[in-house]
Amino acid sequence: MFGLSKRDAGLLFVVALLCLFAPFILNPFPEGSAMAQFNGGYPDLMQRLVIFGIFAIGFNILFGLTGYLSFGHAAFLGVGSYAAIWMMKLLTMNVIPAIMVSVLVAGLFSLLVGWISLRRSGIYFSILTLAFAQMSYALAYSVLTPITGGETGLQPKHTDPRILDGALPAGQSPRANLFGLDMKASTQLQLGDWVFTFNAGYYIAAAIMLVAFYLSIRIFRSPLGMMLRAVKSNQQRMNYTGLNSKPYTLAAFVISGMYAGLAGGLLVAMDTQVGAERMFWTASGEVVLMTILGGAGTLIGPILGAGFIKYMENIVSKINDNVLHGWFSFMPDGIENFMVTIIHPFVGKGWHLTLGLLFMLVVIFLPGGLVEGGQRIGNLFKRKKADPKSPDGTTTTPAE
Amino acid sequence: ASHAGYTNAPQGDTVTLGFNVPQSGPYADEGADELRAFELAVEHLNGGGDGGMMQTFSSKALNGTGILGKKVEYVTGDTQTKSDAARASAKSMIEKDGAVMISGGSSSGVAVAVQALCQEAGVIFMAGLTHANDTTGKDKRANGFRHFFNSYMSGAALAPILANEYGKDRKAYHLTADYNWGYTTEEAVRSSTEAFGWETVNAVKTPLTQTDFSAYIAPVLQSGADVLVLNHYGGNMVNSLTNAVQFGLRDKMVNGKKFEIVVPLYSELMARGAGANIKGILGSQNWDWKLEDQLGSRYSGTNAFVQSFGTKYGFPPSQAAHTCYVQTMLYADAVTRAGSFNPCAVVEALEGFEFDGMGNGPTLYRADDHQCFKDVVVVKGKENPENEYDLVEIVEVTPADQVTYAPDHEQFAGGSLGSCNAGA
Amino acid sequence: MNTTPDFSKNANHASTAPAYLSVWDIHAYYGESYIVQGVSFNVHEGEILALLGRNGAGKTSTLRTLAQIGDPELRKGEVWLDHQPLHKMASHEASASGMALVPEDRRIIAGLTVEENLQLAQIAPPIGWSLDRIYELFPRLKERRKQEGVTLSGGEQQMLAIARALARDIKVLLLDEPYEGLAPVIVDEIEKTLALIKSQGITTILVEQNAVRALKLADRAVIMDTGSVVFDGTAEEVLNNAELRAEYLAI
Amino acid sequence: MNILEIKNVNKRFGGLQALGNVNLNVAEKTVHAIIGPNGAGKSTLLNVLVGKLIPDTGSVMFDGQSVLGRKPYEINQMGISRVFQTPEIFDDLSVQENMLIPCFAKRDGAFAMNGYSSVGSQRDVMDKAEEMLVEMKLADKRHMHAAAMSRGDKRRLEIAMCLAQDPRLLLLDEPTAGMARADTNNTIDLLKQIKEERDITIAIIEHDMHVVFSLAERITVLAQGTPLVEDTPDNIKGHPKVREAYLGETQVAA
Amino acid sequence: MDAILLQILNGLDKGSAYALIALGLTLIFGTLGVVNFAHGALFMIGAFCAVTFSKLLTLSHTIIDDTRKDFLGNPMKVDVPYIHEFVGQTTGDAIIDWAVPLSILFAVPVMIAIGFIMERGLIKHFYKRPHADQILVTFGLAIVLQEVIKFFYGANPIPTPAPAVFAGSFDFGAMLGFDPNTIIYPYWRLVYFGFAAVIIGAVFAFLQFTTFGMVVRAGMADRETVGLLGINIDKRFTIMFGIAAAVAGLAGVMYAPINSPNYHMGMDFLVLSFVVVVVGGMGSLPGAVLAGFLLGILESFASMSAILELIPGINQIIIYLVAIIILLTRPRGLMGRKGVMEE
Ligand SMILES: Nc1ncnc2c1ncn2[C@@H]1O[C@H](COP(=O)(O)OP(=O)(O)OP(=O)(O)O)[C@@H](O)[C@H]1O
Ligand SMILES: Nc1ncnc2c1ncn2[C@@H]1O[C@H](COP(=O)(O)OP(=O)(O)OP(=O)(O)O)[C@@H](O)[C@H]1O
Ligand SMILES: [Mg+2]
Ligand SMILES: [Mg+2]
Repeated sequence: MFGLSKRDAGLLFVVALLCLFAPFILNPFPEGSAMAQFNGGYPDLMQRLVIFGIFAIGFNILFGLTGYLSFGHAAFLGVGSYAAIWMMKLLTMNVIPAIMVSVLVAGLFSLLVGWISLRRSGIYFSILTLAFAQMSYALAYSVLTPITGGETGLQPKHTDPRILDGALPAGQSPRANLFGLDMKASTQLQLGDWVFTFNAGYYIAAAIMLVAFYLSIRIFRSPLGMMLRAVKSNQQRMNYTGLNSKPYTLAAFVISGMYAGLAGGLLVAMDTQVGAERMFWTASGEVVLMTILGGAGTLIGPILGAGFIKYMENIVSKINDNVLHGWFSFMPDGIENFMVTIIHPFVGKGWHLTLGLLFMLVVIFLPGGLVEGGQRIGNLFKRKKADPKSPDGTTTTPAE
Repeated sequence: ASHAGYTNAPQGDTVTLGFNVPQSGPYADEGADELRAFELAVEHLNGGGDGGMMQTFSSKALNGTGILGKKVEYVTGDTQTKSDAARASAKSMIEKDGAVMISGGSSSGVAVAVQALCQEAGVIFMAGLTHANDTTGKDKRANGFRHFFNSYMSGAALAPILANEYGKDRKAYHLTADYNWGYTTEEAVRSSTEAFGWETVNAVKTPLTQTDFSAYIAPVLQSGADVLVLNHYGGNMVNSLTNAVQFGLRDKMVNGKKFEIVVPLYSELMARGAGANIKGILGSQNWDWKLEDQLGSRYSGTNAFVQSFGTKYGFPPSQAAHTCYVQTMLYADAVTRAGSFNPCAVVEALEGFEFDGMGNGPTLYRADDHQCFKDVVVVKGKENPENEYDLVEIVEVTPADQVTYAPDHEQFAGGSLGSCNAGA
Repeated sequence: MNTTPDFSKNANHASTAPAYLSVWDIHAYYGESYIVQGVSFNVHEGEILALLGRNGAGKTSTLRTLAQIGDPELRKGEVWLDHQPLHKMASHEASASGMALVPEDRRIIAGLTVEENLQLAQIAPPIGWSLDRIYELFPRLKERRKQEGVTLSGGEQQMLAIARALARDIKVLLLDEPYEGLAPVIVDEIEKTLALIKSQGITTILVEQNAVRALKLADRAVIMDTGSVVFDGTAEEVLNNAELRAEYLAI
Repeated sequence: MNILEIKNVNKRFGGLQALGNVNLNVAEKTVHAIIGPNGAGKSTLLNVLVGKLIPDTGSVMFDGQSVLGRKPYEINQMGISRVFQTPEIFDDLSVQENMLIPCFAKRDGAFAMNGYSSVGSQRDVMDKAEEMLVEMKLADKRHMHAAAMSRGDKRRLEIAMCLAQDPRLLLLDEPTAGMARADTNNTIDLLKQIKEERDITIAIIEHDMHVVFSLAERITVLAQGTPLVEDTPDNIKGHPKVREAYLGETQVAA
Repeated sequence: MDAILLQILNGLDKGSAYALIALGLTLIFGTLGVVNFAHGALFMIGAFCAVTFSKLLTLSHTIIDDTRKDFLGNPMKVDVPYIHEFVGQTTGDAIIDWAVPLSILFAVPVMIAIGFIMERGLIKHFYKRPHADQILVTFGLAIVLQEVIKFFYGANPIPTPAPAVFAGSFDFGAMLGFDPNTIIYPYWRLVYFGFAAVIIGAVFAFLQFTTFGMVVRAGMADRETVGLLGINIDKRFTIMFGIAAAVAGLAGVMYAPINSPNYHMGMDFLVLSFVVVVVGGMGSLPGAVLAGFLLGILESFASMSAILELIPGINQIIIYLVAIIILLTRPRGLMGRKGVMEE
């Protein structure tokens, strides 16, 4: 199917189903119930999940395949975002030009950064990319304020020229759209106590994510993908086999830069604003963490990792003491307070603590990231193949 | 939440407000204090506690039965002091929790970003601590309101007092945080001090990420300046001030005058972070918990608020807490007076609203830019603080009319409110 | 700890025990791959044992298990050297007990000079030959002693790896293909060295593809195939048994 | 006709003259062995040929073109493949993928942006790789992780990878070191057969005289960085200097 | 001229902080090959050792002073430090005043213990794991450590002054014959500089004049073989980790008076210290120290207003720009060793 092996097509299909039904899957709890706090099926979070999924998928093409650990990928995301918002300010609120230009600009920028940084490998490469990204951030925050909006970032305004769009009706703010379809347009489905929201922007982003994911599978299974893994394994042998490893790595770098740009453009399409923090090193670090957390070099891992981190950030950070008391209100007061005291440090303003602990737990107990966790669960259900001597037992299939 | 003419029209007998404050990062403590104030405000609105400033507030619309009879509930989120995270958090409040109003925040970048979001989404934004001119200047929005004062006001309030205390013949050296807020603050302080005859010998921009300012402080004396103005906030300010004092600047005599340091924007938390270094240093504040005690009943409301905050939490509130509390009350009051949660009705009720009894003396929410105009407090680091909450003393209060500017003032030019958006 | 192993379960070995080095029913795994599948043999003090077999038979894995490297992981079985239970030790403890391995890929340590590579062997007791004595045996190393170890030629590296083992006071020397990559004259030299080592009472296990050469030097031979021992006897027996030679050694 | 002409090549490492005035010609379609004591500079010479080292002076012509100053991959694309002294393979890939990579390099050149079609769909390359795997008796290890192979197998794989490129000049640095006797013999046969079938030139470094004398048509003896003699195998065997400096007693007997 | 001299002095001082932080990192990262994102957190914990120690010294009991009123009008509570009761008010105050230098005694065992626990309990299992896994686990740890500190101390900086005798600054200008006040230098920073020099010297001496350094380097290149040579490399790695943690912690303790400690100060320094280590060259202690001083001095120069007028914003990017230039011209940074983390 689609030129994919059965297994890959299956994976794509599963991801497509997950995307399609995300509004249901992420909203398992009825509105107003204590557990509704854990519902993630609102447009903004769903959009973020797929957009950061794209970012991580792209990053994984570079890091997962070639092993080159870029610590500056947020710069490409940021540059993509700035390009997109300028398209919206100058041309039109239609997201198509914004997204296309963001991919293009990020691609060009990553070509430049990659071309220079790839002169070095290993940690030296990482620090070069980091340096470029930090310079981009610092400049965007300060000296380039006229172009980037600096601290306050950029948002579309009434006063922007927007030469392709007509004048806005009074009281309307400029809204990102796809040929008139508002990114914010949502319909809701009420089933008993459950409310599910279907949002235009989310489905557009999810469709793009599926395409991005499909392309990444193709890259993984292609000769290019194999060459990229060869780069990681033994560059020396590669060069003595008549292959020029440099353009291969650069290709991976630019592709992943374009994915980052796409993610940046989509972020703007869904939420029309850009701030320079998007390029700070912690943002670059975040995509590294997403990829490793999910399982670097696996197809689906980065998406899982991105989802995990963004979900934690948006859901756990909102659990305050008030909510905790609500949860345990059925208990006697003493126990209720005790429970709240115990959990309090880990939620709300303590959400980082939970995140840090989970990072450690995952990497300690699931060396291959969340994907490995999934495999272990899968193995529980499968009949154990108990033939350790079979050659397959010793193989590590690098993908998936 | 379904359609009712505007976004998140409250259903049933509750209304949800969103309190979006920094809970991680350098401003987490400030965020925590804001949150305390929000919780207190909700308690008071719902009829709990002693009612706080509801008793002193000149508008008597609120009566402790929630807002328009609906019990007030709230959700919280972490802005991380990043505009992306702040918007994500605000969006989840709007999309998931059905908040009709978002408040809070501890930086101008966040305020501008969230304000723009609220404009698009069709909810009201009641800014927390944001001091850059842009929030109600080039980035102002119809759905956004700022109670806190701004850079221009700081400059206008400080300049006469500086001229008075340190003389009109002074040479100032500015260190400015290299981003928007820094630029506007420098510009404001510069133009207003220069108007009093001060000379600006140099202005150097320092990176936001700088932690050690020695390289910037050391050349100050060489420049012949006799005043150092630190246009820094938060950690930047704590560090630059600490460094400046370490270098012994405050013990020097230059041009035959005692060297002085000025910090245009003060905050209690920064003062605590800077410790003894803050002693004797002038700066401005939006409000101080000692106002009513020291300057009398013009600032009524202050004591009522301090009393209920202090009783609940055991220490006096910060100006960030105060502004958040007031913003919540003002919103609730506006809804009540308008008789509707519809943002456009709220905007109408707030625009041009004059009130008193909220701790700042008579105050106007100006219709042209949604900025509050009120007295500005000029403070000085206390020489012998009695405890860690008593770090500054009030020097003087600059009356509102001296810090009022025309809506089209050049430091605020370039934006337009647009019209209110009620959303879906 | 000084107890002798219990060989009663295995009649074959009961007759030869107690040996100097006893390897009893060891099973070792690389991760989940089961590689050393119940290997047992004995070596007497001062003996040279040739450990032979095809590529992939598990010779290297067996040596690595004896040296307690941990990869492959010894999951079952016992290794006793001079009444000490090596199977309970970490590799550095096994080394302190007198076990020395010259690994097949030499494992010269990058970033250290030739001399530092040798000094490294003399940090932890017990210490063996002095550097002077080593340089006497391998003048080539003395010449190159300031050079970084990994830039040595292949043969020079092999010398260094053997020299490094001798720099420690050892009881058993495990040699994994020591002749590989060495010029014939040097192989002759090393053979002489091995004889010398033997004369000093050091026990040697020699893994070598050049079976004839190895058997000529060795007292006894063990042949392995797919992770288990298929022959255990004197070197002469192998040399005289054409069938065995053809089947497992192709000579 | 000489396919390889090395003239006056010098290479110093600090105080060590690793190669001193090396002049050496390799005739097309022959097997040329380079032997010599350890540290004689044999591997260094190969490093010069494949572009890993740049000599201090001298010239190296391959088929009339200079190889000096070219990148390793360019030299390889000219038709020179090398098997290393310690196996250099793609440890993290499967055996099959290890085979595929040189086949792609042969077909597509130094770089091809082939990121859309799947590897499996490239039938020609798949078939060629499979053919080599079978030929080198590695077919049953196809899906094995290359790192997990024993050393003898790794060597065989590396030879197979080089052969898959159909090089015009094959450089072998101790290809049978660590290989079981049976496999050594097989490799000798294979190399002979390949030489016949494909008409390639082979330069081989070996310490195993059995291999050298079975294969080589000409032998150069290198000692301390300089060629000592160059001659036919029979003459080398009898050469007293070579016996003394290199072969020793046993080898000649064996 | 004096302006330049001043900036060199400044740079030396800033550089000594960078060098000291990078030194601790390079012991773990450059030498043990573990990408330790928790290093900044160790630095931060060092600073909080000083905070904690001051707090311990000022541990008080509360008495109620009826003569004074607090902000709510209730009787004032006054804290009296126990130490006043033990050693009297004057000695007590003197000890409290010297809290920061004294807390070195407290910080060394604490930091070594943290280093040991961290290595034995966690990092040990990660030597053989990919760098990516090391990043994830140490980053997680850094967050956890940070949050723990935040839980107890809040997010606000906590002023931790140096002893009063070190207040103020020394006038180099006057000493060298320039106008007074042109080249001044805070006393505490001179102390920091000297302290950094001592620590750097001690670590160098330990690694240079003992075989310890060589063994650890060898162990990093090839643990297996070093084990075969009878060396218990695990133990040495643990010790190395302890030393590195102590160095990081001491850098933090002494830094506390310079910038009031806050819970995220480690993250602020983290990226910078990685840059310093890598620019210095992986695996090279002198490289890290050299790079620390070099970047410190360049940063100081870039902050001069004459230069800022010429190239606006250069102070924002100078470190990264220099890092890029150095890494492009020298493949392994200033003094890096071959083969350390190059792939
Ligand atoms: N790290 C590893 N992981 C998994 N399997 C391995 C590993 N190392 C070796 N093996 C497998 O173990 C078996 C025995 O290998 P070993 O290296 O011990 O053989 P050997 O007898 O030394 O062969 P050679 O003569 O080629 O060196 C082989 O099938 C090999 O594939
Ligand atoms: N990078 C280097 N730096 C210093 N010396 C080197 C370097 N590379 C090789 N040498 C030295 O050059 C000499 C020749 O080395 P080379 O590897 O060419 O020898 P060889 O003939 O291949 O020997 P062998 O048969 O043992 O592999 C050796 O003495 C070696 O130590
Ligand atoms: Mg072997
Ligand atoms: Mg060689």
